[in-house]
Amino acid sequence: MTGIYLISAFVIAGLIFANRNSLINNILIVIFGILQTAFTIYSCYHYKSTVLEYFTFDSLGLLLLMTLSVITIPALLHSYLYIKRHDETPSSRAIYFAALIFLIASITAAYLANHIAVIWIFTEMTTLSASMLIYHHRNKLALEGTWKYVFICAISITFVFIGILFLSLSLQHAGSNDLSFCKPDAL
Amino acid sequence: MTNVLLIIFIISLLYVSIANRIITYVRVLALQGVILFGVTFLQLKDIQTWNLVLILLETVVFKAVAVPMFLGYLIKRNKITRETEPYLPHFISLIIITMIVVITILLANSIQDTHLDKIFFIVSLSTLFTGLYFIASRKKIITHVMGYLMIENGVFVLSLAVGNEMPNLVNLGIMLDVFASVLILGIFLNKIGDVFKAVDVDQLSNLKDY
Amino acid sequence: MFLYESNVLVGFLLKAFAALFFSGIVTIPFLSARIKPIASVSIVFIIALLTSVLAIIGLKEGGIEYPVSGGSFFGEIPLRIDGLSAWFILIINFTSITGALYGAGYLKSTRENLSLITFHWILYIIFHASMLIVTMVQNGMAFIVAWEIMSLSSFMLVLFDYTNPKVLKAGINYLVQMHISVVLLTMAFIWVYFKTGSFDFKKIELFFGTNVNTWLFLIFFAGFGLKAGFLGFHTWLPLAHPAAPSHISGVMSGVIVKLGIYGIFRIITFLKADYLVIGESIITLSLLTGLYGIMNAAIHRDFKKMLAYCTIENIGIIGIGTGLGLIGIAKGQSMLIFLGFGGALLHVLNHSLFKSLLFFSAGSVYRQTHTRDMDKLGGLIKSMPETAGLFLIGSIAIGGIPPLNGFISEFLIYCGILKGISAAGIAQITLMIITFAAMSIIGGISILTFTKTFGTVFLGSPRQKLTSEPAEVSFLMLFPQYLIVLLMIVIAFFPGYFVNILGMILTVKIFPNTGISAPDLSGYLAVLRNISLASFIFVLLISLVFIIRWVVMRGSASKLSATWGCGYTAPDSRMQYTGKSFSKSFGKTFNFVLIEKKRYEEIEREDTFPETRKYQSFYLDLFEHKIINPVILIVTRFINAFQFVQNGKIQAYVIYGIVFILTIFIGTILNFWH
Amino acid sequence: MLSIILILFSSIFFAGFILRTKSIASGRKGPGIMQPVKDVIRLFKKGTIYSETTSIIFRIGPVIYFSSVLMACMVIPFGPYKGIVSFDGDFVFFAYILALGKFFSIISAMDTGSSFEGMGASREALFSMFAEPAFFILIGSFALLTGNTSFFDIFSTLHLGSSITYTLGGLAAFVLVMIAMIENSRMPVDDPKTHLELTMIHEVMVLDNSGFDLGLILTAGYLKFAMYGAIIADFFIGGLSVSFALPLFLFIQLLFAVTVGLIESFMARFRMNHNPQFILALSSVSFLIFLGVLLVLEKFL
Repeated sequence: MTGIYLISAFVIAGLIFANRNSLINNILIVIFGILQTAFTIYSCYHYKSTVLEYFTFDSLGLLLLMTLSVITIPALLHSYLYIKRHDETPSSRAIYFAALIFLIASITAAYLANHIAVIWIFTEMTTLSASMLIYHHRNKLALEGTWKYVFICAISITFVFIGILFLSLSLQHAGSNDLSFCKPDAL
Repeated sequence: MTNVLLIIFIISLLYVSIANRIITYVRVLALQGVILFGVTFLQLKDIQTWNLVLILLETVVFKAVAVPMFLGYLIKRNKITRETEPYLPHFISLIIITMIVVITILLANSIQDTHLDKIFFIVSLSTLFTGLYFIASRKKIITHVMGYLMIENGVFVLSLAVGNEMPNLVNLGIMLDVFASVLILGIFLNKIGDVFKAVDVDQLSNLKDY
Repeated sequence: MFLYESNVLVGFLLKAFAALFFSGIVTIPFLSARIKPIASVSIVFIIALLTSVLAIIGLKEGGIEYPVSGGSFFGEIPLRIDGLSAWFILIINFTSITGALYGAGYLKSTRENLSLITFHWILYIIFHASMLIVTMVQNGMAFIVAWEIMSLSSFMLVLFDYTNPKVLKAGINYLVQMHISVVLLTMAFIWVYFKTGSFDFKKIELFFGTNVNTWLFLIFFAGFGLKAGFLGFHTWLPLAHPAAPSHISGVMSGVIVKLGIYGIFRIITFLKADYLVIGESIITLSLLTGLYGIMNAAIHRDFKKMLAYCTIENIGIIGIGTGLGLIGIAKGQSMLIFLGFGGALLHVLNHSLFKSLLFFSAGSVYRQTHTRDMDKLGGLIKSMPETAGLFLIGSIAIGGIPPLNGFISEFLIYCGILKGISAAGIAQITLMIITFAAMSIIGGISILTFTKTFGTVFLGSPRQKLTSEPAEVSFLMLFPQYLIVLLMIVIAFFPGYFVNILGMILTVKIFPNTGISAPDLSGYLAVLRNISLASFIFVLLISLVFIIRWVVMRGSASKLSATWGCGYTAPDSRMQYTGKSFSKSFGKTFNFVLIEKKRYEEIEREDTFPETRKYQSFYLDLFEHKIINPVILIVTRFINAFQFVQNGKIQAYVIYGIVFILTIFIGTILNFWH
Repeated sequence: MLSIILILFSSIFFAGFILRTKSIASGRKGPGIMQPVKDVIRLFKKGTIYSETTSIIFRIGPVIYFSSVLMACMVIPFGPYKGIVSFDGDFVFFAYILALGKFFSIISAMDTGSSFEGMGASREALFSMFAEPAFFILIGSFALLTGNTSFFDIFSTLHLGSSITYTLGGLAAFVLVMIAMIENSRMPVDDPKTHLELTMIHEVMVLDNSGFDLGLILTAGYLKFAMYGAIIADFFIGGLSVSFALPLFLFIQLLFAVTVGLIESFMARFRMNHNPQFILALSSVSFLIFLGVLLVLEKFL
């Protein structure tokens, strides 16, 4: 299910990006909303199980995921209304929703990941998609905001990477080589 | 030999601290790419061949050639003036960077870890702080980007220190390099140069709390 | 320590000292104006002679102990003269004698103001005696009293020119800072008293043996450091030194400041632990002190202020030596201990010599020209050749340049650093190499400073017309300076003797406490012999080149002409490079330490024809203006909030009393205090 | 004793080689190798003109400057032979005796009361002050490496064996070449051959000197070059026997002279206010040599 969720979320994002029809767009958004909800419910039933080797439904992840899903629905709705009221062009609308869905899916994956490197990769992806969202208006202020966001995030991600390196060093010191949070058998 | 290369790497930091022209920064970044290529070649003996080839390609093609060329293109395209315009005089920059190196030496010594090659640690940490200092002390946005690239080089050096045991971390580092550089430079190329005519960071201060 | 409990000679000398001191103070006011200086100088001289004999006995026998009854208040005051005291006593005596001689000449023109002169000479004697007592007594309470007398008498000596408001301000600043020092020292002694039940210095050792060393040492260091002028504690020096008459500045800079060093040394001999951390912190602080002092010295144009900052620099060098010695104790390296402490103590002597020499010759310049601004002077070497020569010798010596004495002590410290490099952990190695570089840069800046001062004051042509034509000063003022130069040359060319004495002092004083056996000095004595040999060779070389020059140039023509002005036909003496311009680029390079302020009027749009304008540029002390003054400002503002309490109404004051009494009363009734 | 003879010998040709390199690089034939020496001899024979402003300082300045350089040369060893003066910590003496010469050359420039010479004097003091720590850190690092503290002991026990020590030797040679250039106020810092307004350090300090005194100052300059050349050579010939060391010494001196000539031909002078940071960069490079020494000594764990 996790794999299906991720793949379909990214596929939906891709479809929205490619599509220019407003009806199909809305349908896809609704599908994603349902998918997100369904996945949340699914994960609640698989508490403490590990899937695809790198994802674990642990309690912290679940809590955050539920919060995310609760926010997702009004966020999608609000985005829909906002885009509609501002008479956006189809292409900008497509980019907006694609980025939004991409962002939500990346956040979901980052919450559930149990390996620090995987989290790090998904965090980078959130940076990418969020910067697209910030640049939505394409004016001078938006550009400034995007630049600042991207630059600071890039530096912060670099620091996270340094942290991972240090962690791996100290793990070597302790005689281990594994960067995941919890062993599957510990659950 | 690795140590020699790394010492040259630190010299490049000192050189960059007193450089007057932006093009010198670009050249130093290219030089650092080449040095990293050499270090990778000498250091990563134990990993798989294709992985090593990937890393080597990344250092030599991406760090030593592509990014510097791209930067040079940016400077030309956006008509960035050639002076570096630091907030602080070069003299102080030099003192500060020397201090950074000295402090990292002392810091490195205080760490009791036999797994860590100290010279890698010193070089990467001083590069990291130098990059941060660059970002903090230079006026132009493009020099910020260069400071960031320098930080990445430093991180890459650190990842090489553990590269033999965990090659996937080096790969991650490369991913970070490509991702962030492309993102940042892409934004720069497409937008900032067009929208803001004179690219000083002072212009990017409209978003704040009033 | 060899005890000399009730030696007849020692007792006699001490009693003679006391008798002479009191009789001198009493008789001086009744002497005629002509005899006053002679009498005072001879009293200072005889006191110096008596105490020097004591010091030499102390050195020879390894220490004198002579308990004096201090009545019920002090209890028994032990007078101890060990090697360390003896070294400082000898330094104090030499500088005080030369200072008194120079002062007798310096004050000749102010003879009409009789009461002022009387006061001055009485204070000078008190000052000299109190300094000697400070180095002798080893009872905390008596020490503080002597210290206080010394501070007060030097304060009043600074105020010689009391009508000048600037002098008054500097004097008050000095007084306040010295009392902060006294408070800190009192705190430290009381702490020891509470822990051990005695004011005797020996009990400090007991304290250090049973408690954590760092904190008490820190208080002592702050107290003595204020006197010595370490960085952060230095702000009184550049104010007080220019304000005082030159012979007083010479003695103050040469000796009083060194008593701070004496105190720190004294406490170090009692230390029992934490040598490494204390040593490293002292080195770091001293490094900054040295750099800061000399950087400021390089830019100031008031030559006495310049000398004051230069004193701060030399304190830094002494501190570096002290820190090295402490690291040596921590690492158990006897050679490093010797080189560090020995270098520091020798530099104490050297600095007292060349700094008083410089202050004296600078004083001569001031006496003849009545200005301390070097940019108003120039070409004085023609009218005051001897003073110029003396100043030149002092400048070379203070830069630590061979073949003069400054090199010897700096060389010992350099050797100490080199010793320390090869045997410690990486943090110490790095600290050493930084110290090494900093010492060299200090040397470089001091060359810049003194070429600037000598060049602008004595060389070139006069920059301004002076009110009176300067002439060479009297022999009475020159004689003590020649005396100092003589001793300097002796130290420079025969350092082995002094190093031997230092070795003796350290062997008795430092090594027994630490359990480290004394080093074999023969290696370094050979090195020092080599240095003096090299100096001789150098002197010979110079004379040889001179002879060759004389022989070659005998036949050829030589003529006088105007300075080559690069084609400019109307040269003016005001076009010469000034002190300000000489150090301008230096000041600009280090503008993050040296704050330059400019005062001028901008040319307005209406000013069609520019009139004569004034442009002024001066430097501020970073610590005073960026750290101390803002803090004082904040404190003042906070305290000003309570101004309403002091409102000048008598009723309010009565009410305060009533409120206070009521509080006590009610509090007692309600049992607040139990 | 051998070392001072060698230094004197190479100083005769040094300036000639520099000039020849420069003229070849600019496509000219150039004067003979001995021309600078002939110039000096001609100056020795000439009469002198003194400024009316000057005092005794101006007359003794050049003599002391020259003697100090000669004295400093005496400290330098040659391979297996000690210098005339050699003791523990003699390099401190070396640096400070040079400082004495500088002191007198500066004040004798101040003695003329000329604005130009004051400017030169001020800059000479400033720049040589910045160059001091580079030299001290450099020699201090090698003292740490070899555990000895005199020039002779340092050089005779210095073994360049691994790649890192060669790097250190190369860096040290670079720093010393640059220090020599600064001490002589040559190319990257100052251009001795330009017009007066542009030549602002050493040459402008000696504007008023003439005849024998000027000859002494020029000779001292050549000696200084040969002296630094000898130090650089000593880094590489320390352990060798005389038959190898002697040609290598002369070769390194020649190489140094040619390098100086090439630098002067192909580099532009820095802006005056960029000089401090350049000179301080030398200290930072010396610091890296220190770091390298720490690596060689395996002080890092």
